[in-house]
Amino acid sequence: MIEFRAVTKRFPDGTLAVDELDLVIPPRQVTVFVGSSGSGKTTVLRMINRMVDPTAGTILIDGDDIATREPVALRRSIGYVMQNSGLLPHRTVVDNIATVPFLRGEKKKDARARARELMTVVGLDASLADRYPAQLSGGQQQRVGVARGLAVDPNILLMDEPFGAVDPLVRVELQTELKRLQRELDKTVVFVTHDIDEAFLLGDQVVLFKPGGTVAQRGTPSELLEHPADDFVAEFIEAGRPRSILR
Amino acid sequence: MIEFRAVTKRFPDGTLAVDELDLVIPPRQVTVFVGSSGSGKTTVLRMINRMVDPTAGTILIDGDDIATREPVALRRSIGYVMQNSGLLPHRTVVDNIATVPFLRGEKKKDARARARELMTVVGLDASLADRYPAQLSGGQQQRVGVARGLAVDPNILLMDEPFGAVDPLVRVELQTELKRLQRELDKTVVFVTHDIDEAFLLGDQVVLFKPGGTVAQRGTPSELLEHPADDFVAEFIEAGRPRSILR
Amino acid sequence: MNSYSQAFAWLADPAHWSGATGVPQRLLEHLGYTGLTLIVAIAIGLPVGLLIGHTGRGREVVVPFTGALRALPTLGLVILLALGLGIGILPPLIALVILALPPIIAGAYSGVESVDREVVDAARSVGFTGSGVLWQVEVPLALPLIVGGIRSACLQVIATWTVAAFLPLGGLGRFLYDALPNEDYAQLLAGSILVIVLALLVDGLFALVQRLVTPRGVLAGRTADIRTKTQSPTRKDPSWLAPEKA
Amino acid sequence: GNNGNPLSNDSGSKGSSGTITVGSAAFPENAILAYIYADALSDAGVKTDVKANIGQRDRYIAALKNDEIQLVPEYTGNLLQFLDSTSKVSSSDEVYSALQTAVKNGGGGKLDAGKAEVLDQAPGQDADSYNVTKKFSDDNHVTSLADLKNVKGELKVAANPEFATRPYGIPGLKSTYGVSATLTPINDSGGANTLKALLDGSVQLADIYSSDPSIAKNNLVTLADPQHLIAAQNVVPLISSKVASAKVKDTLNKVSAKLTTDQLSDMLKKSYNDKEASDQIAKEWVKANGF
Amino acid sequence: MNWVVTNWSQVSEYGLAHIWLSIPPIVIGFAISVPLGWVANRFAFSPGVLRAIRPVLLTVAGILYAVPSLPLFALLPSLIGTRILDPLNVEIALTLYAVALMVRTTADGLAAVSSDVKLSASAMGYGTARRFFGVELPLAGPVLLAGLRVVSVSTVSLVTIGSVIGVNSLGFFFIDGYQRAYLTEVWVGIIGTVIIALVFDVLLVLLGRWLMPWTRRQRISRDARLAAAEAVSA
Ligand SMILES: Nc1ncnc2c1ncn2[C@@H]1O[C@H](COP(=O)(O)OP(=O)(O)OP(=O)(O)O)[C@@H](O)[C@H]1O
Ligand SMILES: Nc1ncnc2c1ncn2[C@@H]1O[C@H](COP(=O)(O)OP(=O)(O)OP(=O)(O)O)[C@@H](O)[C@H]1O
Ligand SMILES: [Mg+2]
Ligand SMILES: [Mg+2]
Repeated sequence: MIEFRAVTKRFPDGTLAVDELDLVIPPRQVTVFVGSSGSGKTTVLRMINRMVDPTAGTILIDGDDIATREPVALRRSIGYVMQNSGLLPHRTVVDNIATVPFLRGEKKKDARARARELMTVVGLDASLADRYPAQLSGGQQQRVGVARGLAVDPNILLMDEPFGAVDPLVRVELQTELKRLQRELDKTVVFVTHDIDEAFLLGDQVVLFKPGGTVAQRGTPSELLEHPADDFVAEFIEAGRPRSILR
Repeated sequence: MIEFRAVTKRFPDGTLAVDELDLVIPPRQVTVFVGSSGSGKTTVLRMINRMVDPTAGTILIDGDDIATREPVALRRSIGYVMQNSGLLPHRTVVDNIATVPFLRGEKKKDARARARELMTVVGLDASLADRYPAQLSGGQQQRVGVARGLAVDPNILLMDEPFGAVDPLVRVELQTELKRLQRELDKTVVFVTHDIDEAFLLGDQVVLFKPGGTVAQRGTPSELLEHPADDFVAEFIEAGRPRSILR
Repeated sequence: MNSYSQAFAWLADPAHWSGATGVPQRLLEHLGYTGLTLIVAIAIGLPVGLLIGHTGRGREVVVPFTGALRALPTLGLVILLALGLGIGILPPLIALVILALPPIIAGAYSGVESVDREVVDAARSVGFTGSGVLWQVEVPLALPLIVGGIRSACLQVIATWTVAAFLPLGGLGRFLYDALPNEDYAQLLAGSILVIVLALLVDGLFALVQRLVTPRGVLAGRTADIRTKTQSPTRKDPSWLAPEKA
Repeated sequence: GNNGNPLSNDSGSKGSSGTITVGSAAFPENAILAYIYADALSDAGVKTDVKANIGQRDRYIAALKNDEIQLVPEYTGNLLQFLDSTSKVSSSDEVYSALQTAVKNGGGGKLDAGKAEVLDQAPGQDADSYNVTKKFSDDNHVTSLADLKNVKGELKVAANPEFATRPYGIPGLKSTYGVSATLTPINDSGGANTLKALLDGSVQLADIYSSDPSIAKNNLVTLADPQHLIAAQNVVPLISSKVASAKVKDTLNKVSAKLTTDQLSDMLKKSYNDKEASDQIAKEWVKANGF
Repeated sequence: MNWVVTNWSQVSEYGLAHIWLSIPPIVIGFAISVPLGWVANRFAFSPGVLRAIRPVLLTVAGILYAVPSLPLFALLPSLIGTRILDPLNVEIALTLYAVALMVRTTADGLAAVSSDVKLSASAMGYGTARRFFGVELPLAGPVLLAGLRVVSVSTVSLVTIGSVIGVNSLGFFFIDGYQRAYLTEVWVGIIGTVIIALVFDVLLVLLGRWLMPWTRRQRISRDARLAAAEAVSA
């Protein structure tokens, strides 16, 4: 369980990105952060692995204050997947997946073997192992990113708009794959998106952020859909609906 | 009316981008090209203003073969709006809008006055006139792009994923605005997108491209929706639908 | 250190500030030589660089060629030309033009190439002609890099004209060459200081010009901070931006 | 102490490990002589090493003082002027004995007193000389420096830049002969461009070494020097005393004995006309003269 | 040609001297520039005076580059107490020029490394030092290489000026050839210098391919291209 207690983040330039946030992220579920641009989703996500430290408030993982944890070690224990995959362009696919095991000082051979297994798990062909990221399609790169996030078998997986930059068809495929993976692996996943449809599709719990770094509403997809807390929530959900005759 | 007759485009590197395309784009309507990445939508669009010349086949505008038209003059008579707006970063908003009138040698003063009018038409505040593109939000930049496309009062307006890069909320706003504009101005609009929902929302006619540069189906939105020509069309439309409980 | 005070004493001596061998005269000569070299080098290098940048052609030939030009030792070139053409301004002028060409050409072509292809493509789409694209879009946006190339050429030319005083020429190098065999370290240092100060002033001037020619709209777009912002999805395949024809 | 003169740097003398480093000035004749000294010495079983092309006198003398080189071929008159600018003597023997004293005394600090010496001087001379074209000589009736007074119009001398301040240069011309001239500095020690400047009329006088074959080749007139403005310039080895063992002295004295002006001229012809490398010319000479 | 054959011992001696004189400035200059370039960027966004480090460093580098080489060679003994005939004078001066050229390139190259990649490296648990050597330095590699090639070529060509003060290289043939009015000899010096420069260049390119296998198969980013462009227009 991840818990935010009265967490505030003000950047040095004065931007108030997160304002007195109280939030509980239940374990072994997918929690999706959704909201428009600049509403603080990424900032909140990054506070979990201490890429950003809060200005005030505490964040607890399984009851321990993470401010006491060494950031580098903490990060190595949490999977992180981002938009545009953030792969290291100068390493091959296997070596990218095995990055964190390498960092932890595991034997190269073992780490690579496990990386190859993970490629199968995320649905990547073994023949791609020795390619460089630039030689893969966008969808394949994202899969590598996910595999890398899973490489150390973390309890927590943070995903920041992981499918934001891929084709709609590929996106559907990746979403389906993620749902399957989650059923198998049963991790605590925090997923950021600004697509309300994706949020409702993937999330056990959805947290809708308002500009200014506050939570507009939090709940299961059906709670949000049936009982929007205010006009903002209703409007945001409305914008995500198809407006064509598809509806 | 724009007419494609057996148009083929093979790029120097051998890529076959468009294959024997026959297509009629009716006047004073919005025709939307939709399809996945690399299916040749942009290439077909750019053949209309001779940014790309076909390898074989003819393209007619109102019955005249455009191969006989001088490309630069042709382009100045056709509005063009693209993703990321393609504004000139070193010119102010008014001057960007007045680019083509300037090129045509109109008086600076008149062109600027007209540019200011157009700013109102596309819903831009007059106070933004002397800003540079980099000082605008993405949505505002797109509006400037549209205004520039309209500056010479063209009969034809080509739009290549003009709203692809903006926030969902802003996107809705721009789409609504475009519908309003089209009702007012009554141009021949060719609009490219890879979002099927946007296609169905805006298009009087939708052309669905298949990878390899052929047309999978062409028709009104309801025709496509109710009578998909084949599995590809059905699947493509399906992928565009919300898969969450929103449906 | 003592040599510095001697050098400043040398500089303070009014006798060194007048006449045909005085500082002002030498300074003017030096500026004249430098200006002449730059004008010739710009007249040759700029069109070549702009053309390569604009058309994307000829790069394979010209880039290695300018690399080879850089390898030519200026001293050797000056001597070679002096032996061939005799003393006079021509040998060092040619040698220094050769020295100045690579940065000017590189500044021009890389400046033009650095202009966002999407902007160039958009300009063509709305009906700019080829030369319209070059002069109204590419050159204004490339100007900071173009001036940057000229700036570093100028620095090298100012510093290297001193070497050319190997020949019977004026310029600040005279102070150095005349000082070396005469053990006049005050003058040697003073001469060096003059060259450095001149180079700095000119460099500062260029920095200013570079700032002035940077389009305001480009300056406005620069952000100082690396944000956490994730970019909105953009197109992944910009291959169609490759100019089909120039 | 380092009183601001970069060349008076006397940081730590490198105890010479038995190798004698021969330096040379930056003109071919001097380099040839340096190689001759080195070759003759190594034939006599002394380890040698050559640092050619060091620069002008101030640099290699400083290097000698600094123990970076131990031996250098010199010219009596110019070296004396350098060490003692007040000296007025000009005949060969007077110059040589004055030079011995000057070197012993350290030449006003330019050398360390008692640490260096000159060995026997060679009969061969190679002095700076003022040259004019035959035509100029005929037109203006000039055969001697004294005649220059009567020449109308500007007089320009092509020479190395140091000519502007040396006593045998522009200042000496004025004080000894009352002739005002200006310098056109050309850094080739009387080489091709100096000659070219003289021949194409951009200067009227050129300082060219008397042994330079180009004087004869171009029919130049070397002006006489009745007032002995230019002192005798016999070739002489300047050496650090600590390496000047009996064997070394003996060998170098034998070399000097054979170095006549004609020999120097011959060697320069090989250099200037046949473009042989200095070390090559030296090797041939050493072999031919049986060392 | 004949002359080269008969004087081969001299040509090869000075050629080798040229090579040995050129290598240390290139290598040491590079080694010094990398930490300086890092420092320049490290504090680029810091508050207060630290922010000035980058412009100050780059300006000082600019000043260094404006110092003419000849007097620098001659004055170094008095400035740092080296011996007069010591090749070290030339080496130090050329190293300074190398640093002057290279610092800006390194700073630009490191700054051009995609912030996405740096961020994801941190997110996975790279520490600062490890991230620098494992991610930033290799990814700035192509830009550094472009800068290093310019440094290499200009160092090889500047070494010749040492001959004016008796630190001999192929530049000796310029002085000697000048005094003897012998064009062939000057040509030999020039061509020799160019050959050495080109060989160094080829070696650097090969070294780059070997060390950065990934660059063979992909385009470099726009930022990196820009930084490389700045490097070559120096
Ligand atoms: N390093 C920073 N310094 C200053 N302000 C920052 C920084 N990072 C983020 N911000 C600001 O904090 C606010 C929240 O940013 P954040 O990136 O968390 O939003 P987001 O919801 O992830 O947006 P997006 O959907 O665009 O990714 C924004 O206003 C942003 O500009
Ligand atoms: N200049 C070019 N040279 C070579 N191939 C090209 C060029 N431009 C486009 N192509 C190729 O032609 C095909 C069609 O490209 P096009 O840009 O028209 O597709 P699109 O449908 O617009 O894709 P997207 O949705 O990504 O914009 C692609 O395979 C593309 O790689
Ligand atoms: Mg974000
Ligand atoms: Mg497209």
